[in-house]
Amino acid sequence: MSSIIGIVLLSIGFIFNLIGCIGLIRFPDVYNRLQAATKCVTLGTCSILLSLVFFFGISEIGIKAIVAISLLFLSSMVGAHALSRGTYIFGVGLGEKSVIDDYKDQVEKEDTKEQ
Amino acid sequence: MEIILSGILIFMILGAIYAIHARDLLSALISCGIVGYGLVICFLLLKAPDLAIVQIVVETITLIIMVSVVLVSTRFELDKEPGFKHKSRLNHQLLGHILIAVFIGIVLLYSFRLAIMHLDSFGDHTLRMSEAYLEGAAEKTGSANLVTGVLFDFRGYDTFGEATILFTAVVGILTILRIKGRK
Amino acid sequence: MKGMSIIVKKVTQLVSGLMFLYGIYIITHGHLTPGGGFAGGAILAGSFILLVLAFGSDLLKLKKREEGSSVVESLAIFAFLILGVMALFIGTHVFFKNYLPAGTVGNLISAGVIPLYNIFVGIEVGAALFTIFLALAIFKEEVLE
Amino acid sequence: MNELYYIIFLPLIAGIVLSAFPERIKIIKGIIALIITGITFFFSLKLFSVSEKIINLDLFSAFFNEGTFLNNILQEANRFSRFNIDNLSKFITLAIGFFGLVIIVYSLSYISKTRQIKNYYPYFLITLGFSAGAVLTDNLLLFIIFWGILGLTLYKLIKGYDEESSSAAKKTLILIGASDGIMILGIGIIWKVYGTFTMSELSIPTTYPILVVAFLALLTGSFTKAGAFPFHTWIPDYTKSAPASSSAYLPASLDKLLGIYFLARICTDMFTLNQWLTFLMLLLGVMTIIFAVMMALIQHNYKRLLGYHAVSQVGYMVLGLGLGTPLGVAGGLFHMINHALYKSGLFLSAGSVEKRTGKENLDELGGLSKNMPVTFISALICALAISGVPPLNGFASKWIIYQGIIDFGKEPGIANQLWIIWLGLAVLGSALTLASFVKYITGIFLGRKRKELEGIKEVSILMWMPNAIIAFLCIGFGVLASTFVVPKLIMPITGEFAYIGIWDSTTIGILILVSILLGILIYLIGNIKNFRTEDSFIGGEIFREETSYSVVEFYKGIRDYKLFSFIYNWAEKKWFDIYEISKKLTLGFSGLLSKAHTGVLTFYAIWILTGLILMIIILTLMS
Amino acid sequence: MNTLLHIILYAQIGLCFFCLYRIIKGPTIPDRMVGIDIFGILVVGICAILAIITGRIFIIDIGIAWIILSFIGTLTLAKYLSKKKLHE
Amino acid sequence: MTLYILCFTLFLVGIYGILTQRNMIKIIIGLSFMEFSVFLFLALIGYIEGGAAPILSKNFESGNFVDPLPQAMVLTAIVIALAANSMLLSMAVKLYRKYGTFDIRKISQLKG
Amino acid sequence: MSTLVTLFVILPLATAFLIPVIGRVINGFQRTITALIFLFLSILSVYILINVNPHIYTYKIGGWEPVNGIPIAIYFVLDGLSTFMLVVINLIGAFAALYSIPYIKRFTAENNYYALLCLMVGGMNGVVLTGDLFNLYVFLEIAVIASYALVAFGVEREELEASFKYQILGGIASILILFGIGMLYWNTKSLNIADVSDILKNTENNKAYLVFTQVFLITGFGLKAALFPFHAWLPDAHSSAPAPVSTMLSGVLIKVVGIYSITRLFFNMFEISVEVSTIIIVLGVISMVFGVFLAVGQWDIKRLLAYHSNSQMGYVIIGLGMGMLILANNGSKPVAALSIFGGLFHLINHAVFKGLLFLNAGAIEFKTGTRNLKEMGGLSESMPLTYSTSLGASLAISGIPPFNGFFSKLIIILAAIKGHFYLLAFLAVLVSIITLASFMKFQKFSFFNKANLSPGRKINEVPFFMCFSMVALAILCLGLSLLIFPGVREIIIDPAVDVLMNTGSYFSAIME
Amino acid sequence: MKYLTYFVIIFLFWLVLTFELSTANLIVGCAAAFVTTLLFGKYFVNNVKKFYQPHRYFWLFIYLFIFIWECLKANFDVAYRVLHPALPIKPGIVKIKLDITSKFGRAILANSITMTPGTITVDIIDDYIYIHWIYVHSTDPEIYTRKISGRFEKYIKRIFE
Repeated sequence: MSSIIGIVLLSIGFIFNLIGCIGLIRFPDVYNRLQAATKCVTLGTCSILLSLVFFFGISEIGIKAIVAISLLFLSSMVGAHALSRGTYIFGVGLGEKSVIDDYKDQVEKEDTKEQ
Repeated sequence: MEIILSGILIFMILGAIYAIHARDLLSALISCGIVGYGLVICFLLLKAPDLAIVQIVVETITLIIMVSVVLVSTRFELDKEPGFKHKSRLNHQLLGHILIAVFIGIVLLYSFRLAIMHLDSFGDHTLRMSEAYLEGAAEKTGSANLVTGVLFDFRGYDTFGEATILFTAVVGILTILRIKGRK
Repeated sequence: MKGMSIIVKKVTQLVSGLMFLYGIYIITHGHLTPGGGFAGGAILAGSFILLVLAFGSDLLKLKKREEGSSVVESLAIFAFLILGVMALFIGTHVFFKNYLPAGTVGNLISAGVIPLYNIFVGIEVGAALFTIFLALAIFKEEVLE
Repeated sequence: MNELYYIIFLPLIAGIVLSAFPERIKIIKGIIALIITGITFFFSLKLFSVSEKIINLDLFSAFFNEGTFLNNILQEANRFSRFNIDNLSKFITLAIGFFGLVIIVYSLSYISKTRQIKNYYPYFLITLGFSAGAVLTDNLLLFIIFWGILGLTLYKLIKGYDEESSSAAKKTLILIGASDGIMILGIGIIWKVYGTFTMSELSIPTTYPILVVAFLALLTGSFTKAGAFPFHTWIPDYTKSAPASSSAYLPASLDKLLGIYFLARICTDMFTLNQWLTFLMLLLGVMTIIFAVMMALIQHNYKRLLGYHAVSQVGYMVLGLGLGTPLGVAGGLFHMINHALYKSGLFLSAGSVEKRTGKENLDELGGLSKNMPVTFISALICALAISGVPPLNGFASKWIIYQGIIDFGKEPGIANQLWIIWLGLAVLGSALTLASFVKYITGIFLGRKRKELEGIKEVSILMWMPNAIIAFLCIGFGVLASTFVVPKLIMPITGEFAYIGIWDSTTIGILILVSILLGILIYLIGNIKNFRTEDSFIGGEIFREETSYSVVEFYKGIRDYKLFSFIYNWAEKKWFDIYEISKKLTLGFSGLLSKAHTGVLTFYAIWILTGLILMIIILTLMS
Repeated sequence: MNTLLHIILYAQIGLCFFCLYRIIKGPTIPDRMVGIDIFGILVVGICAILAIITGRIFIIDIGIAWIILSFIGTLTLAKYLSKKKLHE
Repeated sequence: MTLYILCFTLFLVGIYGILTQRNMIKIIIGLSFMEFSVFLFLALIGYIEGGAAPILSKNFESGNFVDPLPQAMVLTAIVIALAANSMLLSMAVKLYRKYGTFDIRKISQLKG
Repeated sequence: MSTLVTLFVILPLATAFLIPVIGRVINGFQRTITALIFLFLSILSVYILINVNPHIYTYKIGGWEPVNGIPIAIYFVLDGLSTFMLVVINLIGAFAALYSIPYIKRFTAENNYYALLCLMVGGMNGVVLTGDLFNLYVFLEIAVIASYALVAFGVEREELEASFKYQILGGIASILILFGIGMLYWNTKSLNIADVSDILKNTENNKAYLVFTQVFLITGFGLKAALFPFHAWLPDAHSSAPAPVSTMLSGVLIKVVGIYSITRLFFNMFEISVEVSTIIIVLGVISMVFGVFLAVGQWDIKRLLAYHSNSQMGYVIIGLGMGMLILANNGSKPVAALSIFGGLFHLINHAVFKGLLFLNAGAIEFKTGTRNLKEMGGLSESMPLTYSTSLGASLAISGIPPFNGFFSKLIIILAAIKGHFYLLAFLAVLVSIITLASFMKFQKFSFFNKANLSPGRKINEVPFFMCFSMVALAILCLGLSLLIFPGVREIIIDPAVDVLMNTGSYFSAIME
Repeated sequence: MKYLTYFVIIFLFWLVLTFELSTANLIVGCAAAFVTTLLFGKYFVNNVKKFYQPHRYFWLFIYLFIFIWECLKANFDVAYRVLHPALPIKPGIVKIKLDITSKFGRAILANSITMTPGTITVDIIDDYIYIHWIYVHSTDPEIYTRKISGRFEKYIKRIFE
């Protein structure tokens, strides 16, 4: 039983990963791609990791999988944040489709302060 | 197994070729990182978890060091000269070098193919020296991880050398990165 | 070197210690699971690098740390050598002999001196990689000035 | 054999010990060196009482206990230390001892203060010891070691604090070292074929090409040492910049003795020459005579002039030894000792002049005959001797060589058929020698005295005495040639031989006349040219310095002949200098190669990988 | 079931090519960084699947190590981006 | 066989990088590709079809393991490569500071 | 004995590890301890050389006995060749360390310098002692990585550039070597040199496989030894390094990691084959000739010397290669022995005189501040000791008796002639002549000639320790001539020659 | 206090990692935790009293469920946008005022926002949090503040303040 749940979770995880990767290809600019990355791929991988718990039960490996999930969440979130912030400061603006940009003024203010 | 490994290898080769051709150093570093990570997958599939974990670590550390280096300098491959154009990169000399490289590659590949023709094919390895390491190694060394057993017990001297190399590199780097060489 | 944003800083506060512990885990279980001195040591270095990245040089006295870590490195590798040389005086009088009892395979405390080797290599590698990073970081600072 | 210790090792060890003392006690060192040289000379005389034999010398192993490390080493060394005392080596050893003694007496005064050569006396003694060793040894390896060290001492006996002399020193050692290297090849070939290094056991027919190569290799060594064409070019440079005593000691006497000694050894003892080799040697001999003397004619610097003559005279010896007949060999050897006598005399006189005046160019000197009478007389005698004026020794030996050539012409063979050419050119060389010595004597001792040369005094007794002794010996050797010198000194070496025309007065008379006439003729050619360029003398005009002609102009006329001027121009561009040619070639090739090292890493990587694949391809094809 | 796991494993490895595409194609550097970041996460998945297939416990250790290190790597890269103005 | 050939191709890509690139960092990257290929080559040699990773645990106490020796070698070699690469990189950064460029053709004072 | 062998590795490395710690606190510790340790090791190596029988001595690290006749431990192998190389390494190392005492005071980071020097020597000792392929690679890397850092020690433009090139090319070499070792392991499944040689001999080997492996190994080690097409890093690196380091690099490193490895592998591991020995000879000849031609045109002293190292390495390689070829052709054994003896003799001679020459160049640079020959002159007045020692070394390298270089060249030439390699003999003589020419140029422009330096500069002799090293090496230059005598030769070189001559004895001695 | 807390947390993490309760493991764990505390303790959060207030854990538990739910929603949202042939996106960066004062809380909030539908925290400057939004539903600050951060803010306040 648990292994069937495991397989299902695994497949779901894989599908999310696939969607994330497609998003990585399809989206027009960096920020949107980051969205795809942080959301889909992280969740997909988490579900794959979660399937481990079902395959092996709450054993050494299952606990480690849970630890891995929590670490993965933290790291991918912080990574996404750092990347997006860095990207903006780096000078890659929002894509053509974007409608609003509140951050621009702030960054420019920071710039003038530094100089 | 062979097919998927070949797939990863092709992945690595593509990444490597891109890394060499990238105009932006950071892109090159990133693709280099990709190649290294591809190597990790290979190691994982080849049942070498020790290698995989070390390779991850090393790749990341190398990436960090490389990025630190690029951080201090420039990220553009070549200097930005006034008349800098991308097309001018392919001059005769470069073309000559490429031709030489391709020629060397062909010869080496051919001779390599000749050389490995009669050796064991992939996955067909027999043991000789390692048999002694595998058989009763756990009893001899007490280590469950046979690679660690080999590394630290049978060949502990090697590992000592390896650690010494790292020490050497650190001393060397501290030496090189001095600001003033002479008093 | 400036630090990063507050989000990164806060998460680093949480995670860096865990990372260090994970490094220790990898090192001490080197003879049971993959990894060992080298990988674990690099993770130790990684945790320090993370701190430096997140907090920048304001919080951490980089120069002092560099000296400290290089000394630690020297001592660690010297200890490694001493462990190897000890074999010349203990037991069978052979260089790099595993002179401690092997113990039961699979236990944490087993495999003779291998865990000790692992620990020293781990310290050495961690200190070494951190030193390399710091050397470049300090160099960078000096260039920027 | 106690004599050998004193002859070879006493100077050697004394030299090494002396070199440890500081430079300040130079004069004491000189005196010690004098004493040691005297002892050596005494024992080399004593060597004559020893009968011909080959001995194995026990080298100092008695000083160490049996079985110790050093004892073992010396025991091994004793295997090599085979010495051959035959008449030739006895004779040469005596000559070496004599010249050492004479020149060191001269040096005591000459070197004392003015010249800054570090460790002159130690090197002098070492040279003495090694020369004697090289002459006496019977083992080719030991020989090449001694021989090579002599090149080193030659290098050390020249001062080197200016551009010219340091170049000269460099050139000298390079040429000598090169010849040593080539000799190793020859020795190697001999060892390969015969499996021995012992000279006295060898008797090699030059029938196979490889043996000819071996002979030529050894010949190169002896030619370079003696200074025969085409390896002569170091001698003029060396003599120009070295102190006169060094020049007199090494290139003029000891190197000649050694070179010709070795030439005699290989030509007579070790090899039997085929006719082509004979031809080659004769050709080289003649070329040496003519080319060097032609160069000597146009020199301004008197030391350089003497240097060229030192080369030119070698030609006669090569000629004599190349003949291979007893007469020829005797002539060669006799000429060798004569040459050493008069040439060292000339150098000593030149040194005296230089010491007093400090000038080195002929056109800055003149009229010293009254101020320095002894020097003048001895220089004159030596100059006449070198020009082959009877009854001086130069004539006697040249005469034997001429006879040898005539005698040689009676045999069939290629070289033999051309005897008249050899003879003619040898005589011409003699004439040209006379012509150039007219210039030397006139330039220094005769002619008008310059103002700044007033007040020049004769040199000290220590300096003129050796010079006088040598001049005296020149006369003695010439007069006593047929009665004493040749039979007592030369005959034992070559064996009995008969003069084909002993003191044949008509031949002698005609030959002497011809040579003197030719000399005067050439002298006149130079002078006529000069007279034309002279401003006409108007009565009452004060004679000025500028209008006086210089001896240098004597033979300017020769230069202006089309053919000669062409050759001289080439010679001045050093196209005939084997050293310069090889230098240019080497540096050209070197420049090409270093252009390939662009400093770009990519190219280096390409080289490496190209080397790699080349190796793969070659190995794959080979297997 | 084993076959299914293998198929998923291979497909997961195949996903890496998407990241490679982004890295090669990516018009800007941050694009490439996103690519490598996602690649890292994907490989954690690969580790997990391998752990299931082989039944070896330790492979998840590698996954955790990977998470930690790719975190550090991403931060470094991001830090590089924010330094851009100082070094054009 | 294909695998080995592909592995060697990676080696050749590294050579290609060294031969054609002017940038120091690129050359270092090329070098590291060559290193990767050698590591992979060694790991491929030691693989045994159907073998398990050479680590003993509950279900794998004995049986068919892959060869641990090449793995130990690669492990050592990786560290060596890391050391060498970090030396190279620090050298490159120092050179950049001295010459102001990464272009290897401009850094050619030593020639001849 | 057993403990003494390990000391060669333990002591230098332990010193290196301690120097960064203790040297920080106690000033002067680094200098003293390095010199003392090296002196001790050189005395020890000489003691071993003289007192130990020439039989091959093995030492199993970790005490692992062979299983089923297959060696599983890493072996220390102490045979004639290793002992000989140990003497060379530690002797030159000791003098370089002594020389460094005043020389390195000009630089900052003295601790790092001495640590790296110790590491280099320790690494080389390890290379020489080991009997295991992979261990050889590891210790080789220790030595070369330390040398990379040492080349760049005075962090100026040229040093860094040279070091970078050296590192890249050395990196390629390391990779090639590792690849070669991998190929060997693939076929033989063993790493022990003796074991590998046994398997290679007893199994049918594909020719293409052997070619590929051997070429990779030759290229790799040849790069470290700077044979000709692989030499390009050498002049840069050797000329830029501080003088004692140049001494170590040129005098020892290229020999140990290059020549020694090639010799060990191709004599004792692979079966001797005609093709490979021909290739080795050709490489030696090319490097001998081209190196000297490149050297003669140089105006930078150390660069001139560096190219000469290249050329002299050619002699060594020729000597060894001829021996190999003769052995492969089943030619006369005595000639092969003579040839190998010549090669090894020249090796130690070159270590001594080239080391001395680099020390001289360093002394000149120390006082005048320039390396350009055109800018100096007349130094023999002001630096008499430097002058006389350098004259001795110059004459030794150009093969003028009675210095040691003459005898080794003589033996190589004689062996070449005896073995029918007339062209080689001729080229050897030619190269010797051009060597002489270039050293005369060195002597002329530096020590003779007119003084060319600015008159305000007062130049005097270098400090005591520098003089001491130079004089000691100069004495060795003369003293090594004694090796020509069989009584001495039997002790010092003949064991090494025996190892190379009886290619099978290595295997049998280790496996039993 | 701070160090002790940290020690306990680290030790627990060790136990989770090793999942073994032998004496040796405990001793090693203690040592490891001790070393870690020694080295990293001073970088840990200062206000450790909050760790000993159990009600915060309760809110954390509830928050976790909400978070996971939002997370799933986010994923489906993004998946929808990815797979839709027309790519229905309308990206932009918006600025939201924060009520939370605790720095740690802010960080967690930012991370939570990163995981929720189509939003990524770009930066926190002063009291404002900048958010990249994949589909800007409305440009009115009121609405989007509620939509983005409103769901988490109250829980986070309860947990961290």
